[in-house]
Amino acid sequence: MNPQINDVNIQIATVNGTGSQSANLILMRSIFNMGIPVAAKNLFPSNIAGLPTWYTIRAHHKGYQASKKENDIVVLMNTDTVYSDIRGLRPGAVVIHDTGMKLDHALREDHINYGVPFTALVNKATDNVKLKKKVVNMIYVGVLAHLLNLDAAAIDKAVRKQFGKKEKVVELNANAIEVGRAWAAENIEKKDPFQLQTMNATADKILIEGNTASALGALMGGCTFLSWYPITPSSSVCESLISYFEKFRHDPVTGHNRYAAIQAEDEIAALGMVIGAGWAGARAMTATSGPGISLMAELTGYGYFTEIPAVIVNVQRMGPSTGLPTRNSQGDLLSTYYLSHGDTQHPLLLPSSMDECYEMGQQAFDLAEQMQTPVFVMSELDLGMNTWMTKPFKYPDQPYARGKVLNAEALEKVESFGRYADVDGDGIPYRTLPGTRNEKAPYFTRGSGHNAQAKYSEDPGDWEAGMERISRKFEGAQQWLPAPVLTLAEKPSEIGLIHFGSTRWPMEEALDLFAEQGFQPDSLRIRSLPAHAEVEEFIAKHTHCYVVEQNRDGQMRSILAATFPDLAPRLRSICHFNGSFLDANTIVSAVLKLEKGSELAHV
Amino acid sequence: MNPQINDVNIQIATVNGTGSQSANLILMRSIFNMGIPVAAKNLFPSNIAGLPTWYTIRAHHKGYQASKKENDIVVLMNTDTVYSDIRGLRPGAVVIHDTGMKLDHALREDHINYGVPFTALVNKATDNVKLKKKVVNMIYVGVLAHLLNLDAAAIDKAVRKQFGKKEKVVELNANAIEVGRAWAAENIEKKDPFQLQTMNATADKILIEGNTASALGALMGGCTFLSWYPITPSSSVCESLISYFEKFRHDPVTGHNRYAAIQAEDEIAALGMVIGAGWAGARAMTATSGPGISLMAELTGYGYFTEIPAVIVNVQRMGPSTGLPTRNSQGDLLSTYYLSHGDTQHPLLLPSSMDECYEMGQQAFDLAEQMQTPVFVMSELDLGMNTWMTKPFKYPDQPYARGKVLNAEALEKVESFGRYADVDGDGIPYRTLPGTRNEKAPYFTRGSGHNAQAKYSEDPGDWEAGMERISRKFEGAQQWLPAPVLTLAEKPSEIGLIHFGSTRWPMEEALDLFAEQGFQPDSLRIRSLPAHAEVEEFIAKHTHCYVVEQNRDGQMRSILAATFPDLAPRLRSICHFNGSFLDANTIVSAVLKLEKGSELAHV
Amino acid sequence: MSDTVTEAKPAKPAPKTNHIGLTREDYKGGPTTLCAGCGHNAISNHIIQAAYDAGIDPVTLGKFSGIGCSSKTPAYFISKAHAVNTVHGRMPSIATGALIANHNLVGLAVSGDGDTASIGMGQFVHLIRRNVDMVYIIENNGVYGLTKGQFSATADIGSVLKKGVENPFEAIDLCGLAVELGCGFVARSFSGDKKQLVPLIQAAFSHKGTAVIDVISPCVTFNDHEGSTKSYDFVKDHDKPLQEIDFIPYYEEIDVDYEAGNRVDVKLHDGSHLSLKKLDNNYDPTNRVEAMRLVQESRGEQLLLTGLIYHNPDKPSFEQVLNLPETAIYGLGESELRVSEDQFKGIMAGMMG
Amino acid sequence: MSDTVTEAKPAKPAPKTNHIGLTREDYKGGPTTLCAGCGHNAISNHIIQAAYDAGIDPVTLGKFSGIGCSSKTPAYFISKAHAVNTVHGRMPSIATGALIANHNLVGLAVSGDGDTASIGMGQFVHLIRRNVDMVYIIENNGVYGLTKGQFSATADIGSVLKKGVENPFEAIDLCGLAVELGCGFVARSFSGDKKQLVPLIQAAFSHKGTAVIDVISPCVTFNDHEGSTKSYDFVKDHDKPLQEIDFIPYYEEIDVDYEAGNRVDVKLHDGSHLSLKKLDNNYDPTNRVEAMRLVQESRGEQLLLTGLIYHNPDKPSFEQVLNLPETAIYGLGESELRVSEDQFKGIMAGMMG
Ligand SMILES: Cc1ncc(C[n+]2csc(CCOP(=O)(O)OP(=O)(O)O)c2C)c(N)n1
Ligand SMILES: Cc1ncc(C[n+]2csc(CCOP(=O)(O)OP(=O)(O)O)c2C)c(N)n1
Ligand code: SF4
Ligand code: SF4
Ligand SMILES: [Mg+2]
Ligand SMILES: [Mg+2]
Repeated sequence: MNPQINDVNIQIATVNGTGSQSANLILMRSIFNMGIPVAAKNLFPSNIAGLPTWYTIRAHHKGYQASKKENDIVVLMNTDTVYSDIRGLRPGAVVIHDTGMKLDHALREDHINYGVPFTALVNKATDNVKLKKKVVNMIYVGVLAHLLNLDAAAIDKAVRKQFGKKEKVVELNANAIEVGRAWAAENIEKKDPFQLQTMNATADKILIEGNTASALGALMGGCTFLSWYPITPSSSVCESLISYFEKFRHDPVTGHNRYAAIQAEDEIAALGMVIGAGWAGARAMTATSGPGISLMAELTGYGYFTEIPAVIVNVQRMGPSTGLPTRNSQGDLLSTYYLSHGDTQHPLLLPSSMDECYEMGQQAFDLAEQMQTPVFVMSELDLGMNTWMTKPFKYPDQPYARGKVLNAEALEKVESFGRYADVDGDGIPYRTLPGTRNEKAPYFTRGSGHNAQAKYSEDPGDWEAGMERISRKFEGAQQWLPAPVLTLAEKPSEIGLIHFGSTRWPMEEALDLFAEQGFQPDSLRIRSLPAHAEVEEFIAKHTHCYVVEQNRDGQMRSILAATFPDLAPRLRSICHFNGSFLDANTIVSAVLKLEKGSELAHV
Repeated sequence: MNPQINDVNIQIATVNGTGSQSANLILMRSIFNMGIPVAAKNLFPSNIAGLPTWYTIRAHHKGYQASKKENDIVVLMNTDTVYSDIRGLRPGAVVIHDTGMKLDHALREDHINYGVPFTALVNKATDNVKLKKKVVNMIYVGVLAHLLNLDAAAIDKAVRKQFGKKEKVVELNANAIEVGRAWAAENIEKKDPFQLQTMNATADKILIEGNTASALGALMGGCTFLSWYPITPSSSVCESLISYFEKFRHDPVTGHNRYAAIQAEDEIAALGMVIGAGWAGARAMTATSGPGISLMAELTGYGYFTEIPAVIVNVQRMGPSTGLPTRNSQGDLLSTYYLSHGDTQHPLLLPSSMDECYEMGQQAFDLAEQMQTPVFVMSELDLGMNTWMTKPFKYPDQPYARGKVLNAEALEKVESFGRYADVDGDGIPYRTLPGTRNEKAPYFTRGSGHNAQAKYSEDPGDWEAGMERISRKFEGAQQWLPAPVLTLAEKPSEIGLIHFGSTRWPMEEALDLFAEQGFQPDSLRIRSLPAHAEVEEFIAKHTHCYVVEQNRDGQMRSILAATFPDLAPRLRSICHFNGSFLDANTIVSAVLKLEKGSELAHV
Repeated sequence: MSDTVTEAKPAKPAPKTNHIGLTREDYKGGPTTLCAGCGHNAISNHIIQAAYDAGIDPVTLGKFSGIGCSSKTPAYFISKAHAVNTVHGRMPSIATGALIANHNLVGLAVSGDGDTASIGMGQFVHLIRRNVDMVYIIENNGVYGLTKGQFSATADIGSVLKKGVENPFEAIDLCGLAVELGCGFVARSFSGDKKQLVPLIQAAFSHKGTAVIDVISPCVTFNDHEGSTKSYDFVKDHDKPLQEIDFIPYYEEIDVDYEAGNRVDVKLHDGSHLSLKKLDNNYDPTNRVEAMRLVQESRGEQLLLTGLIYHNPDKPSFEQVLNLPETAIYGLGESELRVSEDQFKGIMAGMMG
Repeated sequence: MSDTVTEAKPAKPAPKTNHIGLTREDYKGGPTTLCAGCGHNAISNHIIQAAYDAGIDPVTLGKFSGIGCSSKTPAYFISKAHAVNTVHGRMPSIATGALIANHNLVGLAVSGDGDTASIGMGQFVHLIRRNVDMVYIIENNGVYGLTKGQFSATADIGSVLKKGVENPFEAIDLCGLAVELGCGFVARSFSGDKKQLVPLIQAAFSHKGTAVIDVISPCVTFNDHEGSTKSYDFVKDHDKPLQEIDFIPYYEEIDVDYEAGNRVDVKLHDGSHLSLKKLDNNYDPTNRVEAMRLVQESRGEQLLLTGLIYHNPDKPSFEQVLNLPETAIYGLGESELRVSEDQFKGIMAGMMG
């Protein structure tokens, strides 16, 4: 048996609310501390405690961040799911189970089974009955430490990171890990090939969740106003931002806050407040998920038509309706793009990485103020709530782009001010903020028909001109939206792959897998809508393109078909929509099946 | 000067809230009573009293129902708009003005100007100071009666229709008309060519507004539950339906009502009640317009995913936002079609006529119950609030199609019941109603993930299967949706025109105009979405198709491009979106401009 | 399995049944997925008990809820009834629709404080205004449990979250609000007080119109610590019961001893009675002005008034206002609904010239 | 026109100005598009008068409204102020955002009974809960004027529409509700009562926190007939003023004669005073329990209580709760906001292994 080094996919099956999260983080961090790239995916239920949860840690020398369907090692801590956990496992995989569970009839001979007497071991680790439920999870960390050859210092660092200055807690848990490790060293005869060896691939890296990155983006983007209504999986964007606010925007001397964070009574109110704040000149945002987006429909159209900046982070979860609040999806594209009645269309930013959650988290404010319109950042649960490895973020080197605002001074110099006049021919009007001390400043904002002077108008010409100007504004402003990222194959290819958001990671891995099979398509990652001309060019250069996305209806494909109708026949849809994190093999097999009519990869 | 017989377009410019509506209806009905086809368009402001209003009556022997941009006769009753009313008028048109207005410097010599001393005449007609403001409008009816040679009996009938049994009112108004007529006969020297002559084209016709037709459809479609929130231009759907309910569903003996009509606190509640009632088994509906549709987003997705029947009539007005509440639009297609987060898509019915408002008003209930999903009837202000001439409606000859409901008896016979099980392979599950006395009946309805048994499930397989089944349901159920209507040119044509809704009328007229110019495209009127295979066939049979629609963004074109991507390159957009009622010339000139690069018709 | 008895088993005692012949088992629900110790679980049990005691027929019951831990609970009681778990904050409208479409249903709604007092405030107010005939239980823990413990609008001013955040806003008092809005049945209780809550729920079933019961229901995971005013400890210390409550269903003889002056008898719509033993005050739950005063005063004193706060049996319920026929409208078909061909022709004729 | 005076004109008397040197003209708005005689038009005039009298600087004023005839009115007064005419029922949230982003603005909101009590109920309640510093005037006519006269939720039970329809629901009493919710300034008035309404609006400007004024404002087109309880005639007949009201602005010496026992002096946040001459009762507007009682009792008697119903100056306003700095947050730039590079590196470092 050849050792398989620095390439292992470990899944821990637990019950939520039992404290396994600490153990899982320690395990992941320990690997990371050994310089080995890790990726973690948390598959948790939509309740608070007592239901099945799966935490998967993938360590891979190449740094793959995507989920992998096949587990190499499973740790079975949840009685309710052992059967299906075992059933789904490939031959040769490792099963770590509790000898107390009496699973003999379920265990399979084609697996490598390691029974661990968890109860006996946790009894060794602590006498405190209350703590045992939590501490038992450290035992499997210890067992894995032995099996995979985890570095002791790396573990120690991870434990300290997890429990900080609570020395007693550190000790207790470190000890429990040691109990597990020692027991395994003594009792387990290693029959599996999985091993970890120190590398140097993580020294300059951080571990972060996308929602924290989004919050950091908002902080650095000059957001001063947050209004939100809790909803999974977006809540932690707001909660993180509030923590940053409290830390960096609170003046301990005066007791004043250079921010306002408001928990609204619902999403309608949340967006209403954001629009009000944007109207008054603040950089304002909210974050929400599907149901919240639906509730924001009316006010989004209001913002679009009155041309008020607003930033809305949509951390997408699986819909329709309440759907699967803790499962990933890219299913809100169409409804968000066309959100609200009448002719409307909104800029969507499509982050794919921690970096982009951060960067777009800043940029959204520039865009909203430059374009004077609500801007949506379409994050995803996968990005937002999983821990990702990434390079540290760049400290911003640009001032905020605050768009066309006329202050009292500037108003002095202009002959007249019309809120919706297209002075510069770019479709973008000037605005003034309430409180501006100049008699030209005041205007009347309304969602009903208005002319260039913001006066009420039902005149067909005024209406048409206003709506055309808004179209023009969008066309011109597209230059500011993040351009797509092109990955060209070594040789010219006739086939293109189009993707966006979290699909980036399985796609990058899929490209490697394709290459192994001698298939080398080009690929393009879309980073914003409306789609850039580069997207059109890309499609035009390929006989056909697969649009790979995580929804049922091929929503990106629909938008591209509507945007570039002449190229629509070249678009083919690959849709993944069961809520599981997308993996490379699923893409590979779907593409190859369509491409060659044959299924090459096992999915 | 050749007389122009039974082809005249008369516009009355007034101030709203001044009672001119009665005069205008009498004028229109008088023409109708002479057997001459009429069409009326009311362009009114979004306030209650005091702003400009234009009422246009078109009498045309061919029965054209579309608006015509060029007026033949204008009656200037509004001081505020006289200048622009005159400015917009073609040479040779007739201007009827109040000599009291002192317009000499505004009147143009290329018009035929008839000055009428309205004040003097109304003083003759009544002494009652309060009534004069209203009665003065009858004077212009009288003047026009003389000018156009209106039949006295026809007028008399119209006056009686308007004022019913209020004999004194009838007398007063009839007398005022006579005052106007007599004065005109004596003082006006007719210089214009417009004349009306009795025909026999209206004997079997009715005059009705689309919202009344929709209400009648709901009544005949077995609607028992209405919940609504007032909004222009949809309110009169509900108000008419309530009148019908009161008349036909109130049992005077018991005092009971075989209906429930509820004024909700907003549109969210309105749809919530409808969904609740639909869940309980009632045929339930609401009617609203743009802002209401946006507010209904979340619950529409809930209805889609829980598969509860609901009927929503969207009488479209100009958006985005509050927009122009009293102007026509077809601007809600995209947002309604994709309404709500996640993968959703809803059946849209697209009535074009009074007949279809009525028929689809019924059919929507069958569809909603058969498909178990919210169904939208996309009416328009033009249809809903204007008076149209049409054939009397057909009394229904079919029972209600109530879809798959298992009652206690039926449940006895089945082995098991799973609310979301695809027993018949058509994607449509069975449902049971609360109160059903059978122990298999109860199930738990939820907008969160569920399996075929309606049990809570986060299982990826359950989710995927459920969502795929819903797709299948939509595919299969399309057979029930109204098919498109094809109008073939005499000779095979390479060019197709695609349209829907109120565009039908200017399009039919445009086809006549095209023919006059030797251009004979085929045309197809779409009557529902998702689009039928016939739409695909039509596009496929033409080198290119113009999609003519009343919105800025070519929303129908976008939907068709997304639905039939292979044919998308053949679609070209013609968009009218200034809120004015679309006329044939606008279509003709837009098509010909694109078609031949030359502008043939004056718009 | 065949009918043949193969082996003689010792005869089990027949399970106890209620007056419609059902066992308590017939009212059970699925297994809870809430946290162990959550107040909501206790309330589910009290609902089961009350429905069993009252002899509610599960077939005629409709269960309604919004979104939240609390709103999940209808899955954990009375599975033999139809249920709708709606969207967040909009349950009142869906319940209204269902209960008007089929007014023979008995409506039982469970909501949370977030679901009712935050996003659902508008619909809650209008539900009461319409007086839809239903029981509306708020499982009030002062936080959003399901989204991990943010303050809700019923959190008391000054109460503190686990991580130390203090609530700066005056609480919305759903009972005070309901009384102000003229709700005909307003009660407050505590998830831990089975003795008080079960008869209150029974009485609510017997009330015609909207019956609001605000039940303090501690969230053990996010709001049961010191500094919380919705914790088990705090509630136990600040509970001020208005009355001792007995419920006498319509199908039982009234055999309670009326100690004159010490008890108030509240007659309910269906003929049942609540017998209220007054505690240390002379509280009359039918006096709206007094009810309001007491609610306000106890609020000032940080006391948690529990019991029947206000009762007015005379307000017509929504179905009465709508004059619905005996056959619920959902059940009407062509024969009852369709306008005759003659009538239809009449309508058409009216639209001719 | 040049500056040169070409012809001697008789010197016009300089127009009267208020204490910030503006004329009444400076507070005017565009021409109304409402019906002649509409109560809302009168209120616009009273707002102009009050703002002029109070010396509100239009530059610092923000006007807010929803959708409805009433909500159109901000276009008809004080054109020199910025304004947002929002969407139906959601003005409170937009005003909240604007007034927190720039808390130096003076907030003045106008809404309708439909806009506030129907679709806007949720936001109205939560606005009060947060105590956003603003004046909130409801132009209450009991109907939806702009959609042609349907009943609103403030229509009284038994009141009748023109076409004969009778309202079966108890009215939502926005003042009762506001008091129950702890609003610190609750008043009611009548569009026709300039003498009462102008000082109330002035006082509302001087209050720190949400000041609600419910103004009965007859809709002459749809709700001014017999059978209406919001008609000019009905209101005149049923008006029960609580007090005679004088407003003494902070910049004027108090020179009102305090007839002890007959007048109550209400001190407002900015130092202004309301001097209330008690009428036939001994009403104390600072007693919340009493306020509630009176509101309820007068409701029972079909009396329209007008005047200052409740006042509590001590509740912190939302901007105070949020501890906003003197420079409003909208005005902060990179220098005040941006975390330093070192701090940023610290954040990054904390996320390393
Ligand atoms: C429109 C919408 N917004 C937000 C959410 C997220 N959400 C789910 S439950 C909940 C709060 C529930 O609080 P409460 O009603 O008090 O119930 P509890 O969990 O405390 O019992 C929220 C905000 C949602 N499901 N839908
Ligand atoms: C979401 C939405 N629903 C409905 C409407 C239609 N609408 C406009 S004004 C109005 C009612 C206004 O009533 P109120 O606030 O009392 O104002 P009033 O006209 O009586 O002054 C309604 C329902 C709308 N504009 N938006
Ligand atoms: S989180 Fe709180 S409310 Fe939710 S189940 Fe757990 S204890 Fe109950
Ligand atoms: S309809 Fe009524 S509320 Fe509207 S402007 Fe006219 S009188 Fe005023
Ligand atoms: Mg709660
Ligand atoms: Mg009103």
